[in-house]
Amino acid sequence: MAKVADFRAARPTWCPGCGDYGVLNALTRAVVNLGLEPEEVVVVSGIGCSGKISQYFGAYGFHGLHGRTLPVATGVKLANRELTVIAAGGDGDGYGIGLSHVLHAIRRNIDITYIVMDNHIYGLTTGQLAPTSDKGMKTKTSPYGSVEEPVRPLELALAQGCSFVAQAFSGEINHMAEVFEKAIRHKGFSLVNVFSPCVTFNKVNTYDYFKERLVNLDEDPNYDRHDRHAAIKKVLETGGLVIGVVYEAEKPTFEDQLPGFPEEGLATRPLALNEADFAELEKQFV
Amino acid sequence: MAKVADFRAARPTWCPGCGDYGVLNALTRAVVNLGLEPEEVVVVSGIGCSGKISQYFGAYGFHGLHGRTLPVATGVKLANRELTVIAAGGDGDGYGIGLSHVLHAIRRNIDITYIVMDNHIYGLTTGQLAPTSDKGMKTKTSPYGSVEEPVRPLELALAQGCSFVAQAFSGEINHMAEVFEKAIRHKGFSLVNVFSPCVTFNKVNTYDYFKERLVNLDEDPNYDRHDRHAAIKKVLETGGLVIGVVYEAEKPTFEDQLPGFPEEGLATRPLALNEADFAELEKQFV
Amino acid sequence: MARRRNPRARTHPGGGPCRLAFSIAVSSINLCPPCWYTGLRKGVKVVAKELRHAAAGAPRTLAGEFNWKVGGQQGEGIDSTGEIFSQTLNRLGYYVYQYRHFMSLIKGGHTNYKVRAADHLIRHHGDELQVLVAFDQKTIDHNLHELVRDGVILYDDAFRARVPEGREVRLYGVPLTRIARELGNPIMKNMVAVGVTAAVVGLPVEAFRSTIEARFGDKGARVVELNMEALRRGFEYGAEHIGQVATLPQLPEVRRHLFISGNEAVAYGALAAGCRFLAAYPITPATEIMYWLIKNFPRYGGVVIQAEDEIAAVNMAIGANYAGVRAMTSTSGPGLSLMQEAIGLAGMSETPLVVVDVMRGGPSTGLPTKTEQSDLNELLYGTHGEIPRIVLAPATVEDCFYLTAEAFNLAERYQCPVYVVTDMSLGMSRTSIDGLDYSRVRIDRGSLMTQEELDRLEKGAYKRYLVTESGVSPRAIPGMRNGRFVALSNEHDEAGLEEIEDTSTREIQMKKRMRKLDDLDLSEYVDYYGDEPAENLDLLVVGWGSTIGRIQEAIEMLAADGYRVGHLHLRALYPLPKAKVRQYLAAAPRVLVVENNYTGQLGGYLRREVGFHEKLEGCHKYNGDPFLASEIYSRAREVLMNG
Amino acid sequence: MARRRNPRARTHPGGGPCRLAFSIAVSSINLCPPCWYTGLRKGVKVVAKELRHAAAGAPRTLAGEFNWKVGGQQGEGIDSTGEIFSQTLNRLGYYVYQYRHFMSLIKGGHTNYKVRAADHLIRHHGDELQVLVAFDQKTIDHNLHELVRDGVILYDDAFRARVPEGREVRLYGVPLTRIARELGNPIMKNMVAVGVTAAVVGLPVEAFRSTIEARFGDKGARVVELNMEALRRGFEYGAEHIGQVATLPQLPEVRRHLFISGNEAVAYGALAAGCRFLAAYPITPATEIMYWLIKNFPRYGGVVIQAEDEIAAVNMAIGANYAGVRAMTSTSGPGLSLMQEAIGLAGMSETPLVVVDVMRGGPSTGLPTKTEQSDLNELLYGTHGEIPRIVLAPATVEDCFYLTAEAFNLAERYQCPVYVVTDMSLGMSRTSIDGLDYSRVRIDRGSLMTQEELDRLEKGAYKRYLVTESGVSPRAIPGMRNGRFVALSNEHDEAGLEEIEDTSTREIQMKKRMRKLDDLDLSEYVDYYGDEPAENLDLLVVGWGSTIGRIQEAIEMLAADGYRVGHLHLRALYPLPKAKVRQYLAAAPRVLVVENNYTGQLGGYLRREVGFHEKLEGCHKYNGDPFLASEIYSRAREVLMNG
Ligand SMILES: Cc1ncc(C[n+]2csc(CCOP(=O)(O)OP(=O)(O)O)c2C)c(N)n1
Ligand SMILES: Cc1ncc(C[n+]2csc(CCOP(=O)(O)OP(=O)(O)O)c2C)c(N)n1
Ligand code: SF4
Ligand code: SF4
Ligand SMILES: [Mg+2]
Ligand SMILES: [Mg+2]
Repeated sequence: MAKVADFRAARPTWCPGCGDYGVLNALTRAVVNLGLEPEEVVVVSGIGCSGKISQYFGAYGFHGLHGRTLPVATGVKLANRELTVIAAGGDGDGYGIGLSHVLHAIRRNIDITYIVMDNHIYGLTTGQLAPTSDKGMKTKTSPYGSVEEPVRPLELALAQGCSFVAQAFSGEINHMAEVFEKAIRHKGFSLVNVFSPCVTFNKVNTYDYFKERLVNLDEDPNYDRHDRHAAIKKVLETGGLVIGVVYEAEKPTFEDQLPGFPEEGLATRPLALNEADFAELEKQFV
Repeated sequence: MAKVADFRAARPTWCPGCGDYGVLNALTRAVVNLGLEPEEVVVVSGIGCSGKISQYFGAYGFHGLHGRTLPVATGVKLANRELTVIAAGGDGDGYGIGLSHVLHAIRRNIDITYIVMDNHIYGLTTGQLAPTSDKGMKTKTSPYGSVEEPVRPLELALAQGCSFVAQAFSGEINHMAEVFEKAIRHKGFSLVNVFSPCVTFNKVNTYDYFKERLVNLDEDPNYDRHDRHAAIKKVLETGGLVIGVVYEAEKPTFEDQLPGFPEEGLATRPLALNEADFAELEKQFV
Repeated sequence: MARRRNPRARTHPGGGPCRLAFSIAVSSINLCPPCWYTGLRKGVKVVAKELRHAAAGAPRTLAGEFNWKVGGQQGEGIDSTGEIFSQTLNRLGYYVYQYRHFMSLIKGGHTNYKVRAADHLIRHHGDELQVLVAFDQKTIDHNLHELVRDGVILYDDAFRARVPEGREVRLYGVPLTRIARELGNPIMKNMVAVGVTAAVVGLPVEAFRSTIEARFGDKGARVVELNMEALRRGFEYGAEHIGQVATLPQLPEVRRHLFISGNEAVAYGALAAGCRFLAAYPITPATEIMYWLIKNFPRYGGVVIQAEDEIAAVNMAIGANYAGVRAMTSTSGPGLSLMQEAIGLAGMSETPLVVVDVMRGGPSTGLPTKTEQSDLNELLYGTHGEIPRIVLAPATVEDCFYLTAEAFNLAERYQCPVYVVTDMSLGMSRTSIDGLDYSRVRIDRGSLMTQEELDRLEKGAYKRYLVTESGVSPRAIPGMRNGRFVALSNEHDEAGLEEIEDTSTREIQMKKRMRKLDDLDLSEYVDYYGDEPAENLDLLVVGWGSTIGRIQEAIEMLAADGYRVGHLHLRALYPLPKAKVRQYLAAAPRVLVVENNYTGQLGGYLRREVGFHEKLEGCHKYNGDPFLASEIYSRAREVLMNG
Repeated sequence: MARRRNPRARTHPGGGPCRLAFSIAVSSINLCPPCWYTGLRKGVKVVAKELRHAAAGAPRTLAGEFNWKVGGQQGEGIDSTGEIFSQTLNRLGYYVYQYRHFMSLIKGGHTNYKVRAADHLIRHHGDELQVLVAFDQKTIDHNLHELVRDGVILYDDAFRARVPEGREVRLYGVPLTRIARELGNPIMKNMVAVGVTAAVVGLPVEAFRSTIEARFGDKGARVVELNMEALRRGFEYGAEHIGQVATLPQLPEVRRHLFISGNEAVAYGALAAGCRFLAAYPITPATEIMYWLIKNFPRYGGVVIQAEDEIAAVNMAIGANYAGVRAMTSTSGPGLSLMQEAIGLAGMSETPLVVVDVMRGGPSTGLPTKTEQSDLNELLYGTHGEIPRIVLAPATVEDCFYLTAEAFNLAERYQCPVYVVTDMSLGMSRTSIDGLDYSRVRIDRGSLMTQEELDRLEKGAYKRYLVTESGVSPRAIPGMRNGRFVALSNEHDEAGLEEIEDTSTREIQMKKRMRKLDDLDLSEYVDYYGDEPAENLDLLVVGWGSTIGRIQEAIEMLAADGYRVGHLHLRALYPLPKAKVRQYLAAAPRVLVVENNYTGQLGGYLRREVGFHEKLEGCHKYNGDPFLASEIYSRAREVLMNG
């Protein structure tokens, strides 16, 4: 059984205090708790400070293009269903350039866990407006305060029927590790939006900002996370400032419903066709 | 005052009975009722049978790329705020390749009316699965029935706080014309999803299919279309099979909030800088 | 690929207004469309500079083939008419080539379906027409120029057919719709037309049964019989009122042919190569590749995923390749342009990737249902920065099968993007071929680490981007113990574990990636067709992709005029086999580069790679239709005359 | 652009291990990195084939300039240190060129900020270094090779500085952090370092006041004074413990300079040209263009919109241009690749479009913060199908202003996409220039319909794509009466009202679009710098974009060795002024094409367009750093020797 140390990799270049350290830490704990071995896990990441996580997490990694995290992760999972596929990226990567891919991945419900390190800012490009930045947020590209409404990840995911919607906070690493574990264990597409403060460029949505506001649904006994409508209502009431599992539903995965799609990974199957196969296939053209 | 005949243009090549004729008809009536002149209107369209509407509607037109209807329309409106800008395209154009642009346009709330001719199929490419196709729908690319959940336009628009959300049906042209009129009159981003049956490739979601199921909210006296939560609830209850104005809210438009953004169209302003301007600007570099 | 000399000379492709609307854009002088080509082919009077070679040989008349076309409005069943006739001719043993002309709309407009049947292998839809079946006047107006002098027009007498004065044509009005109505459904008019055709060419109705059963069998015997009845009614009418007015060629010895399109052959080749993953977005003219794999993958465990757009599709294919499956995407021009960033990702992360581009008329949305060879520049030079890439260009449906299969080997051997580029005319035209040699399909997965090799390494010692002499590094597949690596879109070092930016590592890795192709010699994909060595030629014609059949038929016409013309056809475009190409271009006195585009993209590329700036003349067509042999012939004559 | 001969010869850019890590990828032989360049410049012993020209002239030492660099971890205020020092030097009247070396991360790693100040106009960050301010050991290790033999290192004595044996260096530990702590904030160490620098070069502290006030003024007088105090403390320490160890060059006569970067000049030129719309997505190294227009547009009614991605951005710009506003988008490689489909839309719909590409190290995500000239292929050949396009390549910050302004005229005159391509080194480096001649900024909106002209036309008679001799059709702007048209991405006819697919219309419109550029002669953007006509040269160096300064300084070094070397610089790349380029390439005996990429993209393009395959040699650098003059000099010497 792998231990936390087995998942150690390159030293992160994140700023000291960056929320992404917490995500790396919690993800490592979650996979260890689930008894996963490094070679069974693939972390597909986008471009941003957040996107560097595939280099710092001791599993197979794919550091792809800005916004294309989920299409690559989709290909990996369909190629080898035996892999545990984690997609991870920033709020710009996911809800800006990659927003369409998120919603279409939700529609397919492929068994992938998607972690968004939502710091409400573009960190790596040094502080521009992000899709999740609060309206009125002053940044290098919105010096007079932004005029756009922020993207609402939880509401969109619930609207599109995402089968596992959760939120976590880098300031509560233990809870985040539990949420990650549930998300990975969930069969189907899991979205975990993580409030992961950028201590360098976002002086508004700080650790304290979230500490003062977040409500932990996992500690609310009469919150039914299987009722989509109740979930939507809760998110509206709290303005989305919740952590814990917001909604969870059993839904068949894409790969389970595909006609003729084998249980074992495609990558491990024989490739060549034999004479009989060719003879059969040729009939279509005669 | 322009008449319907003033908006006549090239003869449509749509199949006889196609729902898009109704959309063209209703849109013409709406602009005439609003007293708009042909030169004051621009129809920006995407690629699909639906996307040909810019050729058949007698105003300025822009027949752009598949999925990029709203970015072009955004540029047109910001260039000349005095134009009435209508974006129009299909369900593949809008909710497939163009889904991210729809949600980001909603966030900006630019004064554009976006009409989606939703026929739940890819018509022009002769019958592949569309993002709105019902789950289990048999098409040329889903011969065993699709396994993906359909995109839910109304729920997504409401989740993202769209300031005007409505639906219409090509089988009720008068009502559709009224909805279009309200949408165009609404100051901000208006989404009108139109059930516009494809009689050639979609034998499931036909005129009859919708006639039997649609509920007209405009005829429901105690439906409050200013309550977003009530709207979400109604859409969930009806599975989205409603027509009429689903939700409406007064929200400041992008162009109204932009610092220094002039009332009159940019296109009509002088371009050249004078000596004093250059002297002032140069100071930054000394 | 021995080609029987064509005994019957070719008759002029069409009298009447000179409709040979193609351009001769010569890099030097800009000739107007070839109005100078006025006379009828037989006694052709070429109003051009004095011919150096007298027009020797018998007048060219078409021998050993029959050309038929049905036309009408889209949505009226024109395609099924053509498919039934062509499939039947193929089953009977003829070599058939079919070409669909259609518009970017669903109902109305004009569409036609050409069927050429011959006693020998053909790779061209044919310059001319013996029998035209017209369901409306537009079909006559649009296709009359192709009809041979005393050609036959069978028209549905539901409309009054008009033919220009003085045009020698045998015109027969046939009550196609009336007969169809009697059978209960006007759409049956198509099957009636096939019946009439059978009569005029002397084919028995029963010859069609197997095709009808294959097509309508699953809809029940009643439907099969209804269609057979429509055939019979048409046949009877034809036999009674028209009689046999055209003759099919002799049946070839080898009668069992595969009747397969470029798109189907690409998909079949991919399956044969062990590809088990296609991610794609529908786009004309590439969508058939999706259909074929959707139909055939399930038996072999493969998966087709319809992505939300082309950027998602190509990134899904990259993810699947990274995870060890042979994966591809297929698209046309607009999708190719959307994929350029991801092509760079495959190049930098050294992840295998096969991308099929079925070219169509550009630019932008352009001519969605028409053919063109105008994506070469983007295939060769697309994406920012520099990466190794391979570009294969099948010329025939057999190539579509073999080259697609080989593309998967090359992608894994060189761990880079491999393009397979065809076009609408090759992709969507079914051709009868003698068969496919499945023994030629090898599976070579290139440099893969085995679990044993990884187990022997120290923990964490595996280097994904190991700097080797060849530049190719052994690849671990996710799931293998001790094979951890991060596929990186940023610059990186040998270990492949994190972004590295220092200058010397950058140089080492850049050289490593770029030298991977140094040992790849694709000269076997450059073929010379000619009885004489290049230096003895009057002219060398150079082409790539779908023009191969048109060029070969034009060369036959030129040979009949006494010219010695050779043909160099490029099936691989990058890395260009420079030595072999240079050898032929240097030897030949004149060179004509034939390509379906405006700017002469292959001509420009050859100038860049091997020179011969002055020697290379262009024969360019860019109006959306495939080349006719006579168009290449005319341009070649002009180049020959300018000496 | 007369350049004063440089009295002091150039000292070797650095002893110790030969760090001149650049490659000499000669198309023929593949030399290893120039280890042969071993000796110190003064008594240089070039271990290469015998020099044909003896090294005549005084040993090259740097005259009339001072080179300073500050380095440390990112996020420690290194940039502000450099900015304050460079801005002050510019204000004092020196010609300054600053270059930022930074990594694709936020905190840590290594970053440095080079400031070169001279008594003459300079367009290169300089091969060498006199004073290095090091906040950590990494800064010494990374930059020592640049330090002249008896160069000065001021290091923060918070760490123990190590310098390799036998390396003649004047090393001074300075309590930068300690002094800063005394002032209450360790980050003040940067200002203290500037103070020490002032002392060692003999600059009074008050010289910095105007810069400090400009920078911190809005934060209140207290902050200004705190910074001045830090300067003073540093100055006092420097004066007392080190004294003046370097001298600034004489002040030039013309002292009022603009200190402006390529990105700022591009944005400024756009505003000057009447551009009032920028849609863009943040990407290094292009984001400053957004910042400058966000800051300056509001006064002139312009709008900047941060799009959700680059595809949205370029389509927004197309929509705004269509609606009559001069609109642009700006990006780097990854965004350029995402925009290729939309480039085709602008070409086919004949909608003006200006796209700025600030190139960075590729491929794929590549080297986000480094410089390269490796997007030329995609700029010239990107998008499927064929369209007219224009590619301008500013070489200097003045060009960035003038050529961007002209790009808007060209986009509206030719109604097609116009690229303005710079790179990270030109875009993000501020340079002192004497000024800008605003009278050169013309606004020519090309062929626009007026309302009067439209009123004179019959109702609906306006033809957006009217076939004219020039190929350019007068453009109506939405909002104008009787000007209705549909901008179409499909093929269309003159009227511009609907999709048209027939072959003859297609040909006419294709020729119309493609002949638009026939009358565009960009030869004024090809400049020859040389005292001799090309035929008398020993060597012609050809370059484009940001290499202009490096090439000119290398040529001075070669001239000092007695070689006659000319310089052809291309500021326009498409349509290529072939006649002018051919004239120089033909005349010169040897040609060296200098470019920051691996495959020699300009070299390949020149071979394609004008030939000279054998004559063109390459000087390629692709490790992420801009060229040093000595690297071009060494490669040139080698080509001269192989003569
Ligand atoms: C196609 C493309 N566009 C833009 C960029 C530049 N870029 C790099 S990171 C980034 C945004 C990062 O923000 P986010 O995704 O929120 O991640 P964070 O840095 O905040 O963790 C951008 C725009 C890119 N690499 N590729
Ligand atoms: C980038 C790109 N991908 C694919 C296509 C091919 N294509 C044309 S129309 C269409 C879909 C049409 O469906 P929809 O948007 O629903 O419009 P409809 O025809 O149903 O009205 C597609 C995929 C294209 N033109 N461009
Ligand atoms: S800039 Fe922000 S997001 Fe990036 S590493 Fe630093 S704290 Fe984290
Ligand atoms: S195919 Fe469908 S959507 Fe297209 S025109 Fe015909 S009915 Fe309308
Ligand atoms: Mg972020
Ligand atoms: Mg549709």
